[in-house]
Amino acid sequence: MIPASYYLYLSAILFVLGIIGVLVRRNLILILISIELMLNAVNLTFVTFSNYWGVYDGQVFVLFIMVAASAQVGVGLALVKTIFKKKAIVDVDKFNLLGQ
Amino acid sequence: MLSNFGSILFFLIFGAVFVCVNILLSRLLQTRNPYPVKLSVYECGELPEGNSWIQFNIRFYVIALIFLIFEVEIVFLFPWAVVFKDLGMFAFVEMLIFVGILLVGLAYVWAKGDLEWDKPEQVPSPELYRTDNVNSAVKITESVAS
Amino acid sequence: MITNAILILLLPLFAFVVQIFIGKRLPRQGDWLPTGAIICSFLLALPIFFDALSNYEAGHVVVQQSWEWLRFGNLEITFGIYVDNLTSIMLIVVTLISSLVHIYSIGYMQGDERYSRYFAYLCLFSFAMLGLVLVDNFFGIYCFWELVGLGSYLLIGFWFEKKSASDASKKAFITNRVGDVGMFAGIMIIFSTLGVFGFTDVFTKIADGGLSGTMLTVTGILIFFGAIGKSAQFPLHVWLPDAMEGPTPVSALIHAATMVAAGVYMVGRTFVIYTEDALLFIAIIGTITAFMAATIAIVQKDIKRVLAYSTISQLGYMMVGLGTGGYTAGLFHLTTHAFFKALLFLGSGSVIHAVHSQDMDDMGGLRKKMPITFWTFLIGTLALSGVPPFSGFWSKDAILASALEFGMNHSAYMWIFVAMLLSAGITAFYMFRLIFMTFTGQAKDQKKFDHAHESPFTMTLPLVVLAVLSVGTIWWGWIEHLLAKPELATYATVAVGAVEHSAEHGNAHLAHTIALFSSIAVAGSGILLAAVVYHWKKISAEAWGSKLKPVYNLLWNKYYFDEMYEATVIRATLWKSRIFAAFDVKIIDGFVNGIATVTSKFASLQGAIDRVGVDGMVNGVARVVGVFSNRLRTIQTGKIQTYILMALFAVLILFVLQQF
Amino acid sequence: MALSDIIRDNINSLNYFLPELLLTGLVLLMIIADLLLKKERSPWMSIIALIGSGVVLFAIINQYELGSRSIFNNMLAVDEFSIFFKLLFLATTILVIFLSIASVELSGRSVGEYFTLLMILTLGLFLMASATHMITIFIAIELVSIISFALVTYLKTRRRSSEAGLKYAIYGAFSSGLMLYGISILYGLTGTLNIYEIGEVLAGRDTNSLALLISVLLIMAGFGYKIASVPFHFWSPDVYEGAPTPITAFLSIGPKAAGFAVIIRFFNVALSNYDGVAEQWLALSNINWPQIIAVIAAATMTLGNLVAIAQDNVKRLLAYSSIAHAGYALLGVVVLSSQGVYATLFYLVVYYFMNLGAFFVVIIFQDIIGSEKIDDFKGLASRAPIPAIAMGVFLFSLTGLPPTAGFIGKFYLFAALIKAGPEFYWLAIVGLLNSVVALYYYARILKAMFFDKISEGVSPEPLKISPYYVTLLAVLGIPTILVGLYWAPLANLASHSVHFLPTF
Repeated sequence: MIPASYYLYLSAILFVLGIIGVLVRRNLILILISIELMLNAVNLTFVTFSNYWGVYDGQVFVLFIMVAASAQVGVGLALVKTIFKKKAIVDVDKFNLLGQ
Repeated sequence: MLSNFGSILFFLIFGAVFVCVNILLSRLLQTRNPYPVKLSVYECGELPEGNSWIQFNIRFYVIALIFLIFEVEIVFLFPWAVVFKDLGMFAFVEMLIFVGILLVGLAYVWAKGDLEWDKPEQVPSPELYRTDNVNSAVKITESVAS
Repeated sequence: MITNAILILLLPLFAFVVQIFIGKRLPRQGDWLPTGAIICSFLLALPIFFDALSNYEAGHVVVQQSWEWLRFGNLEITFGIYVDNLTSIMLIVVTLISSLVHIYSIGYMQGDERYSRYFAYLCLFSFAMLGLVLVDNFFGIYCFWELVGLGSYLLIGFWFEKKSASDASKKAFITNRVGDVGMFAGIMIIFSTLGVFGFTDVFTKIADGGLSGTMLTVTGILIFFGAIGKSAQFPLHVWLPDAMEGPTPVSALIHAATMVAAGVYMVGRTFVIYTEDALLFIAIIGTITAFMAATIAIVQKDIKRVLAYSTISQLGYMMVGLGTGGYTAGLFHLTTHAFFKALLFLGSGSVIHAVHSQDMDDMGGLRKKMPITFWTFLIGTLALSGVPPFSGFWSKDAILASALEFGMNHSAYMWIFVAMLLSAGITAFYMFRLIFMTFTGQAKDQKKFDHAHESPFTMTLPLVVLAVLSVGTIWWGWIEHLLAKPELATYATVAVGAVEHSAEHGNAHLAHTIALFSSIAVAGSGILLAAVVYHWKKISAEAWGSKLKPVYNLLWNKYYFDEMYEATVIRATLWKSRIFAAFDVKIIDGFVNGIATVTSKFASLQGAIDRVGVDGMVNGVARVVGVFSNRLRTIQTGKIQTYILMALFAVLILFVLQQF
Repeated sequence: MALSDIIRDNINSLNYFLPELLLTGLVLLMIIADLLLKKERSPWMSIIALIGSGVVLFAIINQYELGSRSIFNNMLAVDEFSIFFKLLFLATTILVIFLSIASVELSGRSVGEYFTLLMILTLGLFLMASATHMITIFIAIELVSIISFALVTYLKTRRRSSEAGLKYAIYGAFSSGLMLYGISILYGLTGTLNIYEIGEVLAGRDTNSLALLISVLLIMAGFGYKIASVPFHFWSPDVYEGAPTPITAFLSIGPKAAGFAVIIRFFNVALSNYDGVAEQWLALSNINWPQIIAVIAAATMTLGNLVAIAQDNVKRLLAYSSIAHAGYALLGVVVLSSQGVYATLFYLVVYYFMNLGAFFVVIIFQDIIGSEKIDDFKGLASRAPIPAIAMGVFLFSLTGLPPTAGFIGKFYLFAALIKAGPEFYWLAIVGLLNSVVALYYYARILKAMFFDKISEGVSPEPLKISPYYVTLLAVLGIPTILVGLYWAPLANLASHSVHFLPTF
């Protein structure tokens, strides 16, 4: 049996990779993907703990996270689309009309 | 005896070695004779035209988004379906309402015309084509023709 | 009755609100609205007053009702109305004088460009004062206390285009604040130890020993600080003469019925909390004030300034009355003084209105031109000088008797009585100096004299009414009952000290007789001296002035109080602010920009020091905040990834912080 | 529990869930109505929304009679606490609908979806107020977030609007990722997702305090994002500036108050023990979370106020000011007493009036003069006295000067803080200093409006303010003053609403 901690390590690594992706990527689509990576890391943790404690609410939570994530990404992509349609940029650094 | 991870490691190593050996073999055995047409992108015999990074029709995105939203709701339907027998009438009605709400959403999308294809075509902005790849592709075509 | 009490308070408030917003659009610029409101208040106050009058045993409470205002946990603050004898007479004084001032102002302020706003302020001021006398707790009195301060600020600085006026208003406000700090601290002590604000609750708890000894003395003195500021007692009296910059009716209102009376009223209201030591403190402050202000008044040339210093002096009298245990005497004087001082101010306003000058050197011989003004003014002067049978005589006599009795019981403090007696003589002297210089003799400035005329009806009517009220006989027989000292026996522990003052009744009768005759004597000699110097000109004032040059200078410069404050308080503040500003600029910029820029900043630092004025401190802080603000806003780059990075970093900091 | 019991509980719960069900029905009705009403600028959508809100209002008030209960197998709680918040949210929604009708900014767009989205957002807020399970908390927060993204970008043609929305979406998704990770760690520590059970487990067992700290910090990222507290506030100035102003007003109140509801419920139930005698909670021994929130509160107030000083755009200035106000309201959470919670609730109501009012005045001026810059507000008092005076009242209240409601609100907060003992005196001092700083920038707006001369080239003639605007201003302005003078009823409501399940 693979110990639960291994899954946790993996999920922590995935989570950190996701964070790094959000921070260093310049392409909006890739940032959204990185966030998905973070959420999937969370899913992994939930499933692991759910298994560990032998209760299922963790898995139920995963289902909800999946749905919410897709909704979030849906709105995010729609926004990217609106902006891209007006001006063909996907580079986040260009989005600085607002600030200070 | 190998532990669970040991076997995975074994497969990983085996797979890696297999791929490497094959690539190495082809390297050793191949003959090299590159010319432009051979290097050009293969598009089912058609002449390659423009950059692959062009803007797809906006409809693709809309459809994709709508698909994404509706598809993901299946995660609720699936667990319900598994224990449907035990849950009885209440859960059935609940799920009917849930699907009903989704249908209202679908109807909304439909009525708003976001599932239609026959809308005026979006004209992709010309600068998207003006890339080096386009030029090189044109050159390749010319060289093939000559 | 309760309805009356509430309406008395709300009518002026209502009038103020309406007047300030739409006053200008009303017919006659709305002057009738505040005037009508305050007259209605007066009429409503009458039944209350008669109720008090018809059962005037001590401690009679006409109306007392309170409502829950704020509940916090088990702490409950109520807000209510409390009308006893003292309040009822104060209501009459305030509403009556305020009504008269309103009426008088219709004539006086005619044609001013902010005519309607003036009435709004006047009304606000009256509202604040009425609230002050009606409210039933310390917290409320403090609120209205501040509101009175605000009203005075607005009114004194009413002609704010004049720099002197706006300076005076600021001075009044700031000086008052100094006193208020003490008062606030006192109230907080009461609240923190006793947990209640209501007067009756506080008094009962103090009687039960909830607060006693030195702490109670300190509390009393702190609360008295508020009165020092508001009633212009030494050493915070400096604002009052400057407050003459406001329109004259305002001076009358401030000096007679509202602002300065507030301090005395409060001491009267909270009389039972003062211990013997606190009362002694009050008496000493009062004596110093009374004597000092009276001497300054001798040399003033500005008619309103003479009256201003006489106000300070008389307020000192009231404090002495209260401080020496003469509760009735002090408050009686407050009442009579309110009327005759209002009369004098309005009279002087009438004179100023006629000759367009406040300098007595421009006046003279006005008696024939303005007979009504003269006769009423004379009555006021006689009252103030303490000539029988005018009202001032009775009340001042009572104070002198109280002081003498105190001195007999505590011979170390006999000087209080002597100083008061002397001041009474001086008062008579300077008041008649004023009369002689203004109304009799030859006109000194012929052009102005020719121009002078009797004032319109709206201005003379209040004068006549006030003059009638300044005749002493109408006060006979009831005032001492109405203003009978609170039953100190019920407040056993506190009262020990206070009762002692008047315990030995043996002296009382004797003191009264001595005081009666000596006060008549000094008043007479004062008047006589004034007549000799200024009417018959047997003695040259100028000659004596130059002979006693140092004394004259001292008095002319008002004991150098302003200069002293200038040299100490204001200078010190300035100096401190410079240091702070220097510190701020240096440290912050050094921190932010690093050592490389220190040299260049040093130059601008020196420039900054030069530029620092009175506002240095404020500006310094504002600048530092501004620098911070500008630095901080740059973290809002508009770039989403920077935001996320910073948020993560901050979480990390929180995490590290928690590890310690 | 047997399956049948669970199902029976769900069925029984429906009665208690009536306001939310009605709201859901209303949303569906509006979606359909939007399809049927062909005319784009039809006022019917707003009318339906308002009528629906009225019906929901009755349903909420009716909940007071039903009594407190935990519903759907402890997923949600119906108690005085949640009812209070629901009332607040519904009031916000109703007023924002009125503001939106008036707004010129939104007039170019089809409003059907707008109002529908607004009602969905309200549903999300309702769920946030009553959620007692990590799943419901998460879903409610996501529902609110996602709808907010859409509403912020509602002005598609304005690039600032879509840019703000995109930032909001990325930041939101990111912080909900952090929050979820925190929840998952907490789940790992306790083995349950129900906040009562989490509380019991944490109180009964000695858990790894380092893991607990990490999880609480990460969860706080999600909650802090909702209330826009430092350091999770970065989105808010940009979003507030870019969004249509009615939405800005909504975001600065609704989700913020909902965030407070969640924070109070989560921290007081899951991470503390209740001491019924002292009406006080005790933080768990192995995590000093009041300290964390105290630091966050202090930082939030200070940063919000300091940065506000440097702003030239009134909307942005108000954005920073609302950050600062979140800091003030957090003061009540820090002290862990029912008095603190009560002060926070009171403050939120007060904040509702004054903040909505201030934003509404901005809407008015923005519609008429087309600008949100302080410089363009110069001399407006003489051109439009009524909104200017109302603005004065709101800004006075925001500063916390008597006799306005803001003063009373702050008074309660500071009183609760002082009463909690010397541990938090420093926080009270920081708060008071901040109030002084706040005076400075609020006064800037007032100075521009009342004392500055009208700029060159701007005509000084009076602006026409429609009676509709004046009525709305009165609706917001009168309570701001009235509560400042007589707050006993509101205070009673707030103190009544401190009770939440099941600790009481």
